[in-house]
Amino acid sequence: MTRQTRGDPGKIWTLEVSGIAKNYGATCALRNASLRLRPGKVHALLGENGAGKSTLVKIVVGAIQPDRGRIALNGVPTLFAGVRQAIAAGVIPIYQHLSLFPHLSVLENLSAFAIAGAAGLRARPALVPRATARAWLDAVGLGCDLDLPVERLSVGERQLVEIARGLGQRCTLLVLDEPTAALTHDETDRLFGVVRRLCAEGTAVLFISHKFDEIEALADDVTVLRDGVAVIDAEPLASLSRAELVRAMLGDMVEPGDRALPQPGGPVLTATGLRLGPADAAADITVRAGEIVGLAGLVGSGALELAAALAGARPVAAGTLAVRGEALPAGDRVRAVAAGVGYVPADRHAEGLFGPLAALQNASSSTVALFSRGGLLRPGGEAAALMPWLRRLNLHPFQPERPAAGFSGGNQQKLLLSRNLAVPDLRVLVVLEPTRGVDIAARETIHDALVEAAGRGVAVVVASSDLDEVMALSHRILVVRHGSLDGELPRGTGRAALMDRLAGRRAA
Amino acid sequence: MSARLLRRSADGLRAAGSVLPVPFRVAPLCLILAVAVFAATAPRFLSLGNAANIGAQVWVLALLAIGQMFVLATRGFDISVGAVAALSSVCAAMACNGWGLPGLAAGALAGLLCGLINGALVGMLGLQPVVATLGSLIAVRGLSLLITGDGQVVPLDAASAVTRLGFEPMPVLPAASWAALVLAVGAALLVGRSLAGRRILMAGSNPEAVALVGVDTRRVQLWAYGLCGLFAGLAGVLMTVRAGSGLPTEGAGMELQAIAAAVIGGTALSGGIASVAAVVIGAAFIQVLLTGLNLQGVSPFVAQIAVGVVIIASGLLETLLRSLPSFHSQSRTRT
Amino acid sequence: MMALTGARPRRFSGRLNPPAAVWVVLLLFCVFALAVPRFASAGNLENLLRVGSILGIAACGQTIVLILGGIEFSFGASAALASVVTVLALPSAGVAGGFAAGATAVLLVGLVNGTLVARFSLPPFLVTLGMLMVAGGGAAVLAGGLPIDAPPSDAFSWPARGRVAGIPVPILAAAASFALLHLLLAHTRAGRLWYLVGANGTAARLSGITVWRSVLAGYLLAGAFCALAAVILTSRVASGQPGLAPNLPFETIAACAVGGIPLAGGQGRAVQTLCGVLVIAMLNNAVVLLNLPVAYQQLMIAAVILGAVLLQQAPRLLLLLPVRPARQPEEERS
Amino acid sequence: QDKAIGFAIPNLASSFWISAVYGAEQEARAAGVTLVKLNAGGDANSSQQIAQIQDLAQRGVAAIIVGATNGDAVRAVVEQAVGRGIPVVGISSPPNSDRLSATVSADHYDMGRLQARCLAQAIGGKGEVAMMAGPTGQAWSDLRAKGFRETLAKEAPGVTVVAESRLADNRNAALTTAEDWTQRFPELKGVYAATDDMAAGVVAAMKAAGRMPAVRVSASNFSPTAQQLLKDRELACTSIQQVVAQGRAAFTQALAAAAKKPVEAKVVLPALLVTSDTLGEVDLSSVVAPADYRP
Ligand SMILES: Nc1ncnc2c1ncn2[C@@H]1O[C@H](COP(=O)(O)OP(=O)(O)OP(=O)(O)O)[C@@H](O)[C@H]1O
Ligand SMILES: Nc1ncnc2c1ncn2[C@@H]1O[C@H](COP(=O)(O)OP(=O)(O)OP(=O)(O)O)[C@@H](O)[C@H]1O
Ligand SMILES: [Mg+2]
Ligand SMILES: [Mg+2]
Repeated sequence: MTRQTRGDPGKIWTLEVSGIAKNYGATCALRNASLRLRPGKVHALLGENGAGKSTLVKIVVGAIQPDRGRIALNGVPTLFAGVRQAIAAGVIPIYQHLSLFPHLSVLENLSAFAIAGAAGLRARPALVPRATARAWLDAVGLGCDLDLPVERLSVGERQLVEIARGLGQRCTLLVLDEPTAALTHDETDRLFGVVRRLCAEGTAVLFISHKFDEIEALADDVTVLRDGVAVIDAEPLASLSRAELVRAMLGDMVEPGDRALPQPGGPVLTATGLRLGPADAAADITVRAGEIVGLAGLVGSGALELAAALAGARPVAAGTLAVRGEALPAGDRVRAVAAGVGYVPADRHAEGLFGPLAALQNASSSTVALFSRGGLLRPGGEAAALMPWLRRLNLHPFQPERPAAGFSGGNQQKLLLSRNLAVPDLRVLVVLEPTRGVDIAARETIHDALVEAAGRGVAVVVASSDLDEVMALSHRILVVRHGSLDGELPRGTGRAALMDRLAGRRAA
Repeated sequence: MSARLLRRSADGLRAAGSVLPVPFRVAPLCLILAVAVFAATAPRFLSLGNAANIGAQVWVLALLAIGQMFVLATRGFDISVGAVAALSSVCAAMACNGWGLPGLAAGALAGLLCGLINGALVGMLGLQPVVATLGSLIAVRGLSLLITGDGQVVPLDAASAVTRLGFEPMPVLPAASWAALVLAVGAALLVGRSLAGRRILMAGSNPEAVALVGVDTRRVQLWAYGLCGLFAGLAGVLMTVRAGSGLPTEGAGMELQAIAAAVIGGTALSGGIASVAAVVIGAAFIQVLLTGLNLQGVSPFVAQIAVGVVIIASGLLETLLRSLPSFHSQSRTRT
Repeated sequence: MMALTGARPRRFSGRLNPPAAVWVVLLLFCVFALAVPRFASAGNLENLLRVGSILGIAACGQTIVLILGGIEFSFGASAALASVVTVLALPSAGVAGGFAAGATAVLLVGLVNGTLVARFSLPPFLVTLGMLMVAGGGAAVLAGGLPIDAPPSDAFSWPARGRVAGIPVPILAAAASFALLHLLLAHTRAGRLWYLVGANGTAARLSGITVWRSVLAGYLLAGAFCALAAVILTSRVASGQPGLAPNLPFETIAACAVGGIPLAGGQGRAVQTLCGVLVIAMLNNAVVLLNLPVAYQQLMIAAVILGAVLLQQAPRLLLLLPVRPARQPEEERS
Repeated sequence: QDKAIGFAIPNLASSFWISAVYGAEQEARAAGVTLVKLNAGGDANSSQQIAQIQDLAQRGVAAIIVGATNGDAVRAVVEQAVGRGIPVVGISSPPNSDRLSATVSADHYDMGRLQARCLAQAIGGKGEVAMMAGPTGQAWSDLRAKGFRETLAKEAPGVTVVAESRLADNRNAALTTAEDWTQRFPELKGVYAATDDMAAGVVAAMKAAGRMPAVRVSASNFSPTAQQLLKDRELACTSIQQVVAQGRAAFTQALAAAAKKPVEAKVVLPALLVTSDTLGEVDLSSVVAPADYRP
């Protein structure tokens, strides 16, 4: 095998994985995956949505068992029977989907590995000392109350808790599965600082991300998975161009095009005196037909909440919404949908997906009325209405009857988008984190779809923690700080200027 | 006098409210209300004797509810507890006849065994809790009949010695009630202060994540159901102690009362939160309500309606408490 | 591959697959037919179906509630309430009026359940448990705790004893109920909304679905199915019975579970419920025909229910057997 | 003046106990004494009854009448009450204690015996019968069934018991089981029913299967249901107790014991057999509470 001949035979890899296969029933998640990590180096694992990255990660940390294949840790053949053994061996996972316990406190969540790992019938729960916990949170820059239940934290803060928990462990191998998906730039930078420090101490890091900037900033080596097979196997990152990587991932080049945005028309969505909480300042927002307005803010700034309020998905303390001059009660999604306001929530799993239901049924949930007459579903009507959208968005695998829970994250996101795009008289589309955890091909597809919607005359609001995305898509960017608007930036504003404004620094 | 009492209890409640999580405020509130109403209408209700009486009676239901709480906290539930208590009561009685007083422990053991079987069905074989425990409910009832010659009670040879534990006030409460109290404290420590308890709460709070951080979900469920069975078994032992005999057909409908007590006691049906104290108070509330209404000469059928209404009202009360402004003041945190 | 638009899509493969419970039904039927005396006689099968019909109709209601992510414990009590109300209303309202009054009582219970769950977001578990006591207590209060007999009449006994074209009315009613349930679930908007709401209530709300209306409708319809079952039951016992069918909720839940419907919400098909009902009905009949002592009857019922559910999971359980490190293919080293 | 007497009842959803309470309440009203009635809510609720007897003792009633859910189970708590100086009178299913002031008993065994004689005669002394024997583990149903079985064995050896069902006292369940019997036992000649409500279920099943005059049904108790069935000649007979009279007697004894007056330690009121022909001769006032009585 060619794979064996490459690499240095005398060398001890921190992690050496070969020939891994994993099937879920008829779905083949991994066919023949391999991975070789050097100590003290960051190894990027790339692949499009559904390529099998998360599955491979879960196998490495013992959360699931492979059908076949070998894993060696520091040269010793190892197959963890459970995460507990992996943690004990210093293999620390930070998961893509939050694995926190909402009812339990931050401290208890930080102690989850310790609680899981403590042996025997110990009377005391193995809580991490408070000072240690504080230090872990400080490392990621989170300053929240240790006794607060995690359900009271925002998504970004939860992500930080999850990261802090992983970074706090004693580790020989750190596995980061899309840790930055919900993080801002500052937070990402801070995370990278910690990761580099760990590397300097000899820890090997497996890093999954769909963001090339981050990969180039952090990684030393790279493996690319395609359809469960390693098509680039532990090559130095420096030896590969971005184009080569993308081709390896997708089989084809994707042009991250500079899109021409449509010309905005008259006002469609107007929000007056919108206050999220009684203490927040009022915000007035107008979005015009064909206009894409970006909402940008740091984690906890309230950008996502404000966007949700614009879609009627969140109750507000004060303020009114109107679509084309027609008043809309705030916080009433039913009326909002009837008025043509689409919404893609940030938390795909909790607020978007109908897990056990078919992809097609997920896509059609906002338009059931369209293909039913007299309360009866028109046979074939649903498929006729939605199938073109699923095709247009390139659902993969194209199996509309498969339960939504079985699709990869990017494709789940496409389902949520198609749900809204299919609304025939869509006037407003509010999208939160449009491409969180989505690969670059899907990201381009989703961006195209948003611009196209604007081209149809839809007023689009995009709230994202991914600044590149906001900058690429928006006619103008509204800066959100402390739950309300703090100025507006035109298209073409540089990233540095944007960052400054988000952090509250105004140009002199 | 009752007005002052009300005012004072309201003050106490406000103080307690600031420390107790919302769901755990419902049971105390209900209990105080019920006691106030009965005290106002029945002169002898507020006596030390009556309090001791209730303190002695509440424990069968309370132990069942505590057991139920462990399972509810993992997002399961167990409808076999009444049947398991009956079987345990019989086992305790038979073993006690054979080996004397220590034989009573056999009841707890039998309960634990039934619970572990439930846990294995749910945790290892992946059955839905209702189905698994419905199956064991029927099977356990059958087993009770089988070992008792079609449901004959098993009188204790040493009945008078044993029942003394159940009735004679040691100080204030009989020995059996003190024992139950100790068990409840043990359960509280288990939930609040132990590894096992923390893992149970984790499993209920986020079932998908718990395996990902290295907790063996199947084992957690095994233990949660095992504990539920153990406490049902202990309730059965208590029944035996108070009845001086093993009661094979006892406890139909107890499972629903136990679940009601656990829920009134703030155990979230969606898992993840539990408090033994609140559950015991919930059980006391149901017991006070039933006894109080009965003693007032209210038709038992009307009393049944009242309990139903109160169960629903306790749910509404929780919703109400949740919507109070104090709860929401911190709900959005910002960095 | 499908054409881009218009063309009829492939039928959902999942819809056409018979549920695993079908095999359980067939297996159980064969075993009983061979092992239980007179089980397979036409008279007995008719008997079995007639009794099972009542369970089946109520189970249709339970199915809707389960799909909505809820659970119904109050069925037995509201059936009891219906029977008492029917018999009390009989002298003044006549047979039809009496049944209407009884059915109304069940619908009322459904309405209260639905309102509390839908509008006040109370856990269904808690609400229906409470209503179990309220309706059961109500029935006992109205009847004074005792059965009250209805004056015998052909009209009154028609729902339970009548025949149309030679087929017993309860069986026809059950067939109609299952057909209606299938229609509702697979082909109506209301049914689709139940699935969506049951699978993820928040997502449903954000999709613009009036969740409370869907939930309320679901509980009301469940009440309607229960009302039909209650009418047949009342006619069958020809009296108002405050303790009419205490096990009805558990039997309906067991039937759904045996049919393979998960209680988590968002899933379930009419045919699954049908299979579960058939299993329970055959089982209840067989234990009587076998003439076993009650202890063994109960052990057998428990074994069959658990066995039926486990049997359907057998493939999954086999797949989940842990892969031992020892089984790693060593030849890859070469 | 403020004297109260407690009555611990196992199950108020039963015509038997309603009639007993009726009798006791009649006497109580006449004596100007409060009757505190506590209902355990079913024969399988001994724990509840134990708590209720404790409550009565705690409340300081002058005497307690106990119809036990189970005689052994309530023994300890009853003796506890007696120890506190509260006299206890047992009724129908008395606590299994020798410290009772008095017992007023119905003879359940005798009820079963009367049914056996009547049913054997009705089916001509031979053939198959089935027993709808009521719940297991309850004194009343166990004793009635025992009386029936033993009497048959002794006095009618030609009659064989082919099935015995131990369901709860529930008409619908009895109906279903009896329907299954019509399939299973084509030669069935008679059915013993432990209560009149179950008998009504059996009669309905036999009628629907067209087996009615061929299969004879016997019952116990004397609710309006049973009276109607007898009137329609659908029941061979029913064995009854003078329940109201028992209630009265129990109250009288309790009152006497409370006043430390002499009591009649053992009151036995014999069971009676009623057939369609003797229906008119029964003195209803000592047997059953009026239909509109609500406890
Ligand atoms: N538990 C499961 N059951 C069924 N299919 C699964 C399961 N887990 C993963 N899959 C499937 O396996 C494939 C690989 O998924 P995986 O999550 O590993 O992809 P990924 O590379 O992490 O994608 P993403 O970039 O979206 O995170 C996908 O097609 C997915 O649908
Ligand atoms: N038991 C399961 N059955 C079916 N599908 C599952 C199951 N478990 C997970 N999945 C789905 O398979 C996919 C792969 O799971 P995984 O946890 O690796 O997430 P992912 O693909 O990396 O998701 P994402 O990219 O959202 O952010 C997910 O979409 C997940 O919802
Ligand atoms: Mg992934
Ligand atoms: Mg994925």
